[in-house]
Amino acid sequence: SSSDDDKGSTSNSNAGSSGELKKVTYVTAFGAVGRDSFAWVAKEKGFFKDAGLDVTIQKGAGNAPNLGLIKGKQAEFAALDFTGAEIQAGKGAFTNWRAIAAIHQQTLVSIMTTADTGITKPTDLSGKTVGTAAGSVSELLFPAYAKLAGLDPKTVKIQGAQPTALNALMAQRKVDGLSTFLLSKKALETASKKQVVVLPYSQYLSDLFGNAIIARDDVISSDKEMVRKFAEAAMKGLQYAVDHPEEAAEIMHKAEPTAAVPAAVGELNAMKPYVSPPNGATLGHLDQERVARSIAILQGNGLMPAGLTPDKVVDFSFIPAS
Amino acid sequence: MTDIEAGSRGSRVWTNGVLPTLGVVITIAVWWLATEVFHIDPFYVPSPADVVDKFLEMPGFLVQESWITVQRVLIGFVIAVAGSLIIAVTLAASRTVERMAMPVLAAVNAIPKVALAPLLLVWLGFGNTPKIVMVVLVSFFPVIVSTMAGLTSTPTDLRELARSLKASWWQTFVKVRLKWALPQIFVGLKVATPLAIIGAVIGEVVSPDHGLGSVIVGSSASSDTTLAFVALVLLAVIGVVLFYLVAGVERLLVPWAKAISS
Amino acid sequence: MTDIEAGSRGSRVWTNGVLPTLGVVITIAVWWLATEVFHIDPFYVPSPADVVDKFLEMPGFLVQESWITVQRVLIGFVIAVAGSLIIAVTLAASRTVERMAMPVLAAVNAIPKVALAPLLLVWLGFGNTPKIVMVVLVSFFPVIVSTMAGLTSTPTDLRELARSLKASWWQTFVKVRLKWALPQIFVGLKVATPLAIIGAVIGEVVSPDHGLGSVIVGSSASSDTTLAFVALVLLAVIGVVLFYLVAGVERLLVPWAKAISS
Amino acid sequence: MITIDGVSQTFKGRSGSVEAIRDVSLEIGDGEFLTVIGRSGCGKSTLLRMIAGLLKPTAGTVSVAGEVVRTPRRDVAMVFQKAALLPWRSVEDNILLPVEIFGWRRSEYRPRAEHLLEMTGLTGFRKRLPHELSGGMQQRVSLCRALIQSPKVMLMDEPFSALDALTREELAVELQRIHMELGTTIVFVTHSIQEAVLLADRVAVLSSRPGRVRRLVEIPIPRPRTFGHNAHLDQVAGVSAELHSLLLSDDHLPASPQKSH
Amino acid sequence: MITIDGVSQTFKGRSGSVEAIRDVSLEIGDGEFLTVIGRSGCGKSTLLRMIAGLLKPTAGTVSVAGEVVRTPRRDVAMVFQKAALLPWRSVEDNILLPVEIFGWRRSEYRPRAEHLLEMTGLTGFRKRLPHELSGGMQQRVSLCRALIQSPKVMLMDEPFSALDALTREELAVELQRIHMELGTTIVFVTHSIQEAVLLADRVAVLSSRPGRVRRLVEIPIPRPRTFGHNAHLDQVAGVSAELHSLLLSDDHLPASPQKSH
Ligand SMILES: Nc1ncnc2c1ncn2[C@@H]1O[C@H](COP(=O)(O)OP(=O)(O)OP(=O)(O)O)[C@@H](O)[C@H]1O
Ligand SMILES: Nc1ncnc2c1ncn2[C@@H]1O[C@H](COP(=O)(O)OP(=O)(O)OP(=O)(O)O)[C@@H](O)[C@H]1O
Ligand SMILES: [Mg+2]
Ligand SMILES: [Mg+2]
Repeated sequence: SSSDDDKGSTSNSNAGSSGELKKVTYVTAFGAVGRDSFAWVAKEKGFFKDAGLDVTIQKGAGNAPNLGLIKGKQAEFAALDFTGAEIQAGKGAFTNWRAIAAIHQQTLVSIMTTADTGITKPTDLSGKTVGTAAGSVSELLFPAYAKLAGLDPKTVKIQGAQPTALNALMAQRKVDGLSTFLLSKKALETASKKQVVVLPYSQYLSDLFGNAIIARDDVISSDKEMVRKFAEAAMKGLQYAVDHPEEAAEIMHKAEPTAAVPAAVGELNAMKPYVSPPNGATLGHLDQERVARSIAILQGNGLMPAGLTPDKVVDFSFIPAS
Repeated sequence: MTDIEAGSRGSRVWTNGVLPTLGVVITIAVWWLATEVFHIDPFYVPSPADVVDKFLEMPGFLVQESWITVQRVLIGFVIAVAGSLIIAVTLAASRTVERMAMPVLAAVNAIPKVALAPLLLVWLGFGNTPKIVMVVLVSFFPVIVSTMAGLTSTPTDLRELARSLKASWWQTFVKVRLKWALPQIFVGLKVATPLAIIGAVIGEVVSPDHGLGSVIVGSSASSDTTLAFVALVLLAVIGVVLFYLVAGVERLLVPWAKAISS
Repeated sequence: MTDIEAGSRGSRVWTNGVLPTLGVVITIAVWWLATEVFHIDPFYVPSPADVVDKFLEMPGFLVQESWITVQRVLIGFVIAVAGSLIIAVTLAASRTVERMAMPVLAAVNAIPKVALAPLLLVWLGFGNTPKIVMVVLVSFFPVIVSTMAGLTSTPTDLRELARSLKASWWQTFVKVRLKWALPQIFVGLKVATPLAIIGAVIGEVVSPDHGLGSVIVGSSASSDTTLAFVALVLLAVIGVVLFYLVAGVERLLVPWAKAISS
Repeated sequence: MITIDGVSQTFKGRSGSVEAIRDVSLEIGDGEFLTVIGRSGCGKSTLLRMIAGLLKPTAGTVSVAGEVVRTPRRDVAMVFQKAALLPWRSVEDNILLPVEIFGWRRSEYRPRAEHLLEMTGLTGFRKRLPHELSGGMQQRVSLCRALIQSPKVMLMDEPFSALDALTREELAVELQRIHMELGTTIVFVTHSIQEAVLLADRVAVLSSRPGRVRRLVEIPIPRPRTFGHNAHLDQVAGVSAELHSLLLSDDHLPASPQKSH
Repeated sequence: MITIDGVSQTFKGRSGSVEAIRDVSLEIGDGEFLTVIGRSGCGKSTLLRMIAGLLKPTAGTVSVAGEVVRTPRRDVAMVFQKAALLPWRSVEDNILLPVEIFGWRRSEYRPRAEHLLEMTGLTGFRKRLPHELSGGMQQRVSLCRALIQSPKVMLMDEPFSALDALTREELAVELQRIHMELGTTIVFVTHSIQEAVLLADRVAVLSSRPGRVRRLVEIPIPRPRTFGHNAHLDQVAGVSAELHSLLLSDDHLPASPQKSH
């Protein structure tokens, strides 16, 4: 999709090295939205090219398809929800990948509701209906979250629905709250025209990561240097994107006209706090301890069998030391 | 191409019982072989044995969910068929109405129904209604198109006969045109049946509460491909059964159609 | 019910041009009125004006994406039709094959294709192929069923004529059976056209690179309902155009069908 | 009973138009038996369809019982040139179709249907479907279907064409009986000059395309007339010869359709 | 040329079976003109279909030119009782259908088609579709379609039934000419005794259902024979009367189909 633009920029700035550019395919987490805009930024700003890469950006369609694309060797790199990917790896479904950088240090899954429901804390959800994308990570994580937040998950009715229907359901008060990514807050505000209350899961599940960039393991073993360069370039792009949200949004909009600029800017601003690692570690850092704890949480809540170890989902050799 | 009809009892059992079973068995065998020979990852395509094992883990539950889906399919299908027949008759009766309505129907039909899911959910909520509406939305068009084609293909001599008897519109319709159209209507019904099933599944994926669609959603949540395949196989079984049910009704209602053609 | 054909130029323009336009205009008017009168939130259903405005924000891009979808639809549709015709002919030629294959086809057809999307992605990756495969998967069945119905409905006297001339199987097929089946095949084609469009969109939603399906994905990712509606309207337009294209080809190929029926 | 007044019919088709009937005027009396002869393609069926109200004349009017015919009438029954049987109905049900459509009681008419079947030699085929019948048998079914209506006017388009000489004669006798008993007005198209003469009060000879009434011949033989070797053999032979030469004096087979505009 | 040896045909249907033909044996010589008469439904078409190889006899065999008939042969042409025209083909294209199917060159046969059209009075209708023709015109097209094949054997099932007396006579003359010129063996089913006598070398009279050969009548009138008022009028009348009484001596119209098992 973006390879045409790519050719253009190649010939403009760095014609000499164009012959050596290595072609790789990267799949975004979901379509072209704010949280994924950094890929286009890295490409447009020449970060990938500087790393010797000619990156084709493909729009993803969620965890399962993205993991499928990695498994089917249709792509070298992908972004996806790390927690969901951990669960799938834990179940032995997809194992030919390792995370190489974190996009969001914390899970973005949150309870969202409108102010008029009077729900301000997790325990208010008791006896209420929560809508969630059927089969999503947020649905899977809800019991764990509820328990930690002192709420009996059995007292909450979980209503699965198609993701695109969630905001409408909330706005129409067909449900009392949503369990979804907090990045859709702005969209929910637009839909409901009400103040939106956000209760992030990360408040109780602070060890879970949000999105991460993964690489195929055979790519890692065959060209470690390239993978490292890719991760670095992507993180450079991420940094640039959160620092210049408007520009990032414009860059993405140029490549993908359906991506609305204001929405992307809103997302980038909303995700900024989640991007920087704690303790001043470099961007993209994946803490081995936290990964281990996140696995423990998922196993402890019966979301996957025991046996997964952090090194099976993360290649820590790419993680910049803190 | 032979003149002698294969009419004996034995050959009937052969053609209507053994051969279809054979076809299904061969398909399953090929599937099995493929998974074995090409070492297809069971995560993508589990072997038939895995699927059977999975089914036997929770047969009661799966049968119950299947039944829920079947009910939705049937209700929606009946509504769709009834509605389509009425619409088709109206369109076939008035050229003006037909010319005005047909593009709208074609347009509505070309819209991917999944995209309407949010609307359906917001307006109809959860439960059976949105699924049934989905079934209707997905399966009405083939019945309309085929019924109209059938109704407008009455041979001139039969139409003249009805006219010469001064049969009322309704009499002509029931005794001549509809009867004549039946074989073609059944083409529409046969095409609509699987669509109805898919419609129900779409509905159940959009607002998963029960049914095989929600089993598929659940299985994808837990990356349980085998369970998803169990659901798909059950849907396929439902598809075949409903298809042959429709074909059976056709045999009952239009035995003469075979006789006047070869 | 009149004998006198409405054959004058003016009335042709009326029935084939003015009436359909009128139908579309009425639909849009009702849509508009509904959004105005019931104060429907544009988040759910934007007004036609909003949709037009949105379209005019990026007409070039949208037309280009539509064109990509159309290409996929057309390629897939042609493949599906060609394949279906071959399959239908095979099935119509041999009762044994028909009895064996039909349940398998009915089963395959009843499986929701979206559930197969991940498989397609793994095997076929990005680009046009998975979308075209989806188009084929979604639209083959109606053509098979209707073609088979058409091929097996040749009147006995025409079949006997061909036999008495000792026409080869192929001659009988081309000169008699296929010709006779054409009106019914076109029923299948008309039903398959919108399905092909939906198939392309499903493919594009599953691996969104280009096309209106990916516009829908993009719009839902940024909660831009109006953009989604623009895509839906464009799909509807494509649906209508393709439907009438098929109907036009039908008129060209089977002008006689109308003449021998009323 | 039937007044045909300056009736014309021109068919417009893709490849030019065909003038089938030109300016035909005829007066058919109540209870009259009129036979129509004329060369193949001269417009006999077209004329009948116009009388039946199935086809609007492009010029002129047809009246039946004083009323201008615009749509078909229930007291006019038509026997089509092709049998036009409903393929899904058994022989008996095909015959009872008019009964059903007129809203009469089937049970009341079943004996009559039975009788007609017997008369036409179809008794054993009551429950068969049309495709199991021979051509002549189908034609007889279609005849029964018209007879069961006991119509005031019967328009018969070559009703005996597929029947053997004997069946033809037997049915002709029956038809005369019905004609006389019920006073039915009958317009009967045939290609058999002998049949035309033996059945008719008057014979209308149509010229070849465009069909015009070439001659109206009175047949003053008393009824009931028997076929074969009857008393009026000479008279019949004479009229037959006359009709034959009338047809003959027409041009050779008409070659091309009249292309108007 | 054609040997029919102990042929029977029983149709099995839902409502019992019908014995259409029982044990018919016939020897038809090379170049012979055989006409077949018999009551409607007695199995004439069935017999023709068996000779044509369209229907397998339930007992007995048919041989043409020494070979047992199992499938249709290209040197045998059939004129069906129903016109069986392809509704999407123009008159000319319908006539040229056998030419196409036999892989002959259309251009070579177009003049012949033209000639046949002229002979049957259809010239102006070359480009019309069958539904624009009258019943008799359709029948003539179907006749032309058989004639264009110049077959060795021609099986004709009431080919003139929808034609007027004159056209009938003209075409009968043509048919005799073709028969004599090309030495075509012709089996000709008709309901007209006069036609049967005037065309045939021999007339086969079938009994009513189940059809058996009731009598074979030789017609020793020298050819070419003319119709109407010819020299052998007496002879013709005599044979006609004989045939008539043969048919008559048969039972009344057969009532019910033979129900075997
Ligand atoms: N396909 C069929 N199925 C069942 N019965 C049939 C079939 N075809 C013919 N028959 C029966 O066989 C008998 C002979 O039919 P056939 O058509 O040979 O008669 P025919 O002598 O040609 O009569 P006609 O002069 O009326 O054309 C009839 O009683 C008919 O009912
Ligand atoms: N529907 C039609 N469209 C065009 N032309 C027609 C149509 N019906 C009849 N004709 C033409 O009108 C003329 C008269 O046809 P009609 O059927 O009345 O003849 P007919 O006298 O009944 O002949 P036949 O004795 O062969 O049945 C024919 O030349 C025919 O081609
Ligand atoms: Mg006629
Ligand atoms: Mg016959």
